[in-house]
Amino acid sequence: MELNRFQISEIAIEPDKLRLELQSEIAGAYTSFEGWVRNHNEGASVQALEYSAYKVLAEKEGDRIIAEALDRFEIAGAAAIHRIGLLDIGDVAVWVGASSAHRGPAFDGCRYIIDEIKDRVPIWKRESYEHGPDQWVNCAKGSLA
Amino acid sequence: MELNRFQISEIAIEPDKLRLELQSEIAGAYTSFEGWVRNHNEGASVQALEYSAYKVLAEKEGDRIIAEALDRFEIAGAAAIHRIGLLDIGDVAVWVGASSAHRGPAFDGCRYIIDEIKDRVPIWKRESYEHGPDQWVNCAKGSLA
Amino acid sequence: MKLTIEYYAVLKEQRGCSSEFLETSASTPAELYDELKARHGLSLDRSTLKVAVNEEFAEWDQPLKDGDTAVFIPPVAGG
Amino acid sequence: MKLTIEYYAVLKEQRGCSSEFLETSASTPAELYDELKARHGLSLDRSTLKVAVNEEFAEWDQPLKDGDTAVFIPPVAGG
Repeated sequence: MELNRFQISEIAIEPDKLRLELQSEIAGAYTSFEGWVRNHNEGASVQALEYSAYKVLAEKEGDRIIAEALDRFEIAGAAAIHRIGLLDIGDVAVWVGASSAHRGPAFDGCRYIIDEIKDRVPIWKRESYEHGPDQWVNCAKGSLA
Repeated sequence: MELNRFQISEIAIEPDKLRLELQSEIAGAYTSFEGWVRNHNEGASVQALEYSAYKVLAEKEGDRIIAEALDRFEIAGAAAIHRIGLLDIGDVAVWVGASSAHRGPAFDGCRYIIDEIKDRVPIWKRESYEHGPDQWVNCAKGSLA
Repeated sequence: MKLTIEYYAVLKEQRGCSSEFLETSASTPAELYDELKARHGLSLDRSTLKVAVNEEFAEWDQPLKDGDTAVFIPPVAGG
Repeated sequence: MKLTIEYYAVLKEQRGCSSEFLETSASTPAELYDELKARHGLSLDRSTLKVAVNEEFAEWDQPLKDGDTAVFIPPVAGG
């Protein structure tokens, strides 16, 4: 886990270790975001899900997002990591952390990074439901019959 | 550590344990804030600091803030803890966590709680500097000669 | 009327103690603080403080009763 | 012109493979996707996709060169 980098990970995310990377003597504020696998999505009961990524481009684009956050907000450091593979309910799918001298930029930077990850980074989610066929989230026409 | 409560603690804050309290099957988003003891404040080099609290009222007011956040934002759960006593550079002074189905309320709720804590909860900070006398932060006329 | 006063932070330091029992003729927190400020040379203006009576935030002009506990709250600095 | 195509997510499932070499006369990613969509019955409209060429996001109308690798990117759903 490197500071100011975005990483795709095939193994479990450990937020308590990741936050240590962002500690510095000038940082007085730290904000983190975690995406957890829920047991439902838009009304359907989710049993499991699988994330996949176009890893090379995902890490490039994620690095760009973090660089943009460092440029736009007064943050001391930031990092993010996204899990791929089969996940269970409760698993951490994504973690974002940002530190800064004051709390405003830490919140704004962290939120910017997760918003942009969800919008731009080539990662896909395939959900398995209690009832009905598996589905690729956001690909309505791509549902598996 | 209880869910939806604010607590004053005389022992070190352990964020990795606290976040577990907020996990639930419906929560897909988790946001945390930590205040870390910095090595400077408004240009002065800080060597150590001590937090003190009017504990009974601090915990009542903190609980009210969390209840307000639960009322105003679509969050599943929230909690906060503030350390008192002598702290060193890098120590966690305050931790806030909020979980929700979606990320917007988790960010907004977490930020509301820390903003209100800093504004309303009877906790005070006494800083020791490399140069100059100790000072009670925010009490300009109360600087110790 | 006998009251308990608790002191925190800079006020505790200036008063030199964390609580005291007091016989007073002050009928409101405002009168009480003015009395204590004059007697002990407390530095903070009342306008910068909040007050709590019996473990709840209170108004400066509410009547005090025998046995009440009053706490003057300097500007807070948590977080 | 020979190209490499990589497939991800729903496109990989529909195509039934994760990459292929292809001899094509398509001169842009747009022409290439239209060709593949028709041949393999891919469900996604081009308007819902992005495209990457040689590991960078690209324009639909930029010229393709022999040896390029093209990737069509379905709507993302990270987080």
